[in-house]
Amino acid sequence: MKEVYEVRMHGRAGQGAKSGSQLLAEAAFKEGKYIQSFPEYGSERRGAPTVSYTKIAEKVLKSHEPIVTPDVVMVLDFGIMRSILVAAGLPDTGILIVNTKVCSTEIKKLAQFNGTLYGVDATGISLELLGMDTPNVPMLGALVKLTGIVKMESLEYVLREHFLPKIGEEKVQKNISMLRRGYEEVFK
Amino acid sequence: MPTLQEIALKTTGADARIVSGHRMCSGCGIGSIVKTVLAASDKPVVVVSATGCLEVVTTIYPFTAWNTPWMHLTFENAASVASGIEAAYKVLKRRGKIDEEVNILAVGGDGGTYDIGFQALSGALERRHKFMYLVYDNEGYMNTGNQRSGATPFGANTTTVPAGKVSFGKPQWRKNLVEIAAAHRISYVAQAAVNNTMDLYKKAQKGFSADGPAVLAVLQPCPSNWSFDSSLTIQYSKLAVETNFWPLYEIENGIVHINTKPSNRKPIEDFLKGQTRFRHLFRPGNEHVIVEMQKMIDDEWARLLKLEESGIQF
Amino acid sequence: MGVRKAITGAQAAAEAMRQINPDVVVAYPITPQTPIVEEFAKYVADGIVDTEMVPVESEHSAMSATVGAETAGARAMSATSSQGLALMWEVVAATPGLRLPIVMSLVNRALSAPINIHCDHSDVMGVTTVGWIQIFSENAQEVYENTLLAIRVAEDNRVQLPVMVNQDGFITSHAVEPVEIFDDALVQKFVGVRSLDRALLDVEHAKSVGPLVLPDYYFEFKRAQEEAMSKVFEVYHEVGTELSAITGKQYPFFETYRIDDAKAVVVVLNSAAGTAKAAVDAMRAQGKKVGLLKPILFRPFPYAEVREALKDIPVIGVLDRSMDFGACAPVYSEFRNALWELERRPAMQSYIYGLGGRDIMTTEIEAVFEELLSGKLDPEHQRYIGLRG
Amino acid sequence: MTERRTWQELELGVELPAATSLGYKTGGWRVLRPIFNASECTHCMICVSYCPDMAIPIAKSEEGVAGKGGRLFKGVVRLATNLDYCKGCGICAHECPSKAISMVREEEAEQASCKL
Repeated sequence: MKEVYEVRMHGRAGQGAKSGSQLLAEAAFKEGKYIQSFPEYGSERRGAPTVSYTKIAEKVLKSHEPIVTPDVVMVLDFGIMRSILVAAGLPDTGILIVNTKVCSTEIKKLAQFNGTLYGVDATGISLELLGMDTPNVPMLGALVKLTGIVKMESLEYVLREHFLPKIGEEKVQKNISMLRRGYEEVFK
Repeated sequence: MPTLQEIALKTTGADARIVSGHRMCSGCGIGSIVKTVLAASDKPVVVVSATGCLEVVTTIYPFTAWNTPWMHLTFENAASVASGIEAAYKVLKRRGKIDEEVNILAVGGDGGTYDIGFQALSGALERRHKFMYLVYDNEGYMNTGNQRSGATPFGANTTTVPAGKVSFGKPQWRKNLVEIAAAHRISYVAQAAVNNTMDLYKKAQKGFSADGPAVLAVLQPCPSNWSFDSSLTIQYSKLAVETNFWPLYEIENGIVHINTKPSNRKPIEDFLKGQTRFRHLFRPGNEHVIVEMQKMIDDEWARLLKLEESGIQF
Repeated sequence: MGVRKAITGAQAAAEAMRQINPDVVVAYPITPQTPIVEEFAKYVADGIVDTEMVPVESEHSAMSATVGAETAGARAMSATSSQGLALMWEVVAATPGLRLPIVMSLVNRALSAPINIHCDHSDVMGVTTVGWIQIFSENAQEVYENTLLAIRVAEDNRVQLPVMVNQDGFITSHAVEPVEIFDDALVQKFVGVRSLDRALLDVEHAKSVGPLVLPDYYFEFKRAQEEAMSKVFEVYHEVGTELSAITGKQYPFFETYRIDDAKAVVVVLNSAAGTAKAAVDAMRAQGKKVGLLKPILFRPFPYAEVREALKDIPVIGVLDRSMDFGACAPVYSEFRNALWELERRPAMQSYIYGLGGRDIMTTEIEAVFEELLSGKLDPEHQRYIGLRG
Repeated sequence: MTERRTWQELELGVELPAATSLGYKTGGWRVLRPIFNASECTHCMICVSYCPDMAIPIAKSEEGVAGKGGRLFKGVVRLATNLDYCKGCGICAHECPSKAISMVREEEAEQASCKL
């Protein structure tokens, strides 16, 4: 593993980029890693573009700078790629995961990315299971499948820990299903 | 009285005083409220915004959605800033430095009005500056994520007074800003809601043409923090009126007039349902909160009817 | 030549405001600023000025409405003291960023707690970092002239920043002294009228003032604000030269008094500088070579000029009328900063005096000079003048 | 992604010329897209008056446009939604008394329009 593994999530306020990056960090923390998770604070409105960062390392993270050369970029909203260069700083060896039904060349063109593109219909999964568009959880499942950066059990654990008091057991189960579906259904 | 078509012409296109490209949440009605109020002025409007949702989303440098003179200073002083603008307007006219007639509009959310801006508002009303104060009331500090304000209703779950094992949320009823404003003996105070465009427009017209200051309080259901689907903003506003949670009325030269009297008052549950901030009220053990809320709404409504009937000057 | 009147410092500020006849004055009364507001309100009531005066409900609203009026296009003024300044702090801090050339009288008074209505500089020293130009006045005459000067410096296109004109509470504001008031017509020609170039009420050119600025631009705005501050020196000099044509006085960044061959110099602001001059005279009469430096323009601070003026002085005592608890006193800090670059740095001693209106006597300043000349200094600690225990 | 100005290039004070937000396209925020069915529209202006994003353009039409029931509607008429600014909140669709607007997933709408 790289000294610091860096994941950048692009989404829209309300889609859960911030909580997604936090869940990922906490799962890694549970596995004994050093972590940082922080969003870029603007004046987020439901629907406005947001970006959130997760750093995972084997040693103490001292720097508080944002991620400029990520290992993975996750795009929670297809449309965001029209206004933001999501793959900025992502090397061709890096991983781009987009919430989409199909991996078209159009997406690679929009993202200006030459490496391997992965897709997962996270909106579809979340609408189907939860009836709401919260793509962050299925996207995390896809990330685990592709990188193994954290274990599924760790993510399931922190999901439960976070959401049980807020949304109850039934919805926690649905979120875990969403996570697994994302893991299973990610495609090239 | 203009038609919806004529209002539409004033709120859309090149002459509109607030334009597209603002970053309000999807489904936020503040845009509809502000464009309608601005359209109701027959003179150019100079606007001062308190810090809050409207200010933040309309002017993220280098973008501004305002197509009319606009300024922002801080959170609690929109009414004082308007006082200064009005003083400048009077003296610059008197001294022949400017000749155009204008209306002055101060806008704040409920935090900037009921709470931190309350003293400035009261001072400006007492001094009789000629301006209209518009409060878009989304019943809490929604710009920063649902903290309690003096306008938050009884029973609501907020982040600073959360519902919990021993709390049902906010234990106090909101303050009555309309009556407090009217107690300054100003000539026009009104309560409106985003769902009734014509009513809102008429009230804004009256406010702009009032002799002295006017206050217009408009309910603005917040899709993000009341947590309902963004398409339902107008529906929740309608329900607030139909349950008498938010009556549409005005106090003109001290005389109370109720604009809409729901023929079949809906139960308050109809308004509460589907809003995350009231979800806990439907759990066992909290039944009394809804009962109490209903009683308060009914009592207030009865009181308002009596005020209207009496014809006594407020 | 003007007319000599026996008036207080507060009245002198009001006299300047009468001649300026600003478009708008917004103020809330607070001891010891109140007589400025009262005096000016009387001018309004008698039709001597046709200013729009707004008697607001608090100092926070005073500065808010002043900013509203100034943004609208008016020339707007205000006045306050101590707790009033503290209450309006938020808006005071917002004003320079909007580049609004507001001129405000500040009648210096101690800050609570404990509550105290008398003079010290703890009010003004709490706002020296927010971007207002700060001018200090030794007496009523200087209050009057500095107020006129301030209007023109503030509104100059190279500057467009607010100015506080300071005077000592009670000592200056309430003491009657002879003040020469210059010809109305000449003064009015000098102050002119404020341009409407940036007026919000110019509805033909609608603009948005005071938007939200995120990390992508905020820093640049602050750098531009600093640039405006750096232009103050040349503008102050030019405007001062113009005012000299009316008054016959000079308008330096600071005043030096008998320092040419001085072996020890005291630095002190406002009214105590007058007392220090009397002490210098008494010491000089005894053949002791001492002098005074009285800062006038404190923000921006004229570091280079101060360094040049003090480069040959072996011992300097700086007298502060406020403290920076747990750190060096504010005026002392600036002079230490200014003199750091010197090859032969002087010995320096920090003194605190006069808090909460404690009197400062000529004899006490003479004792300071004796101490400085004796070389018995303690640079690690500040000393206290007139303190028991 | 426009070039950002240096501090020397900023305007005096923190001031902006009017209506610059027209250069900020909020249409990209949409998850759902309103599909306007002109043949069901009565041009009542309810959607226009509610639209919080001023994203429904209108025009004065003397010759009139065909709307609900094949009727010709003259005067102020609504045009197709301006997708540059529409955030897809769905208020128009929900409030339309004639059900002339439906909301579809943006990605599907885009693919459908590509096929067309």
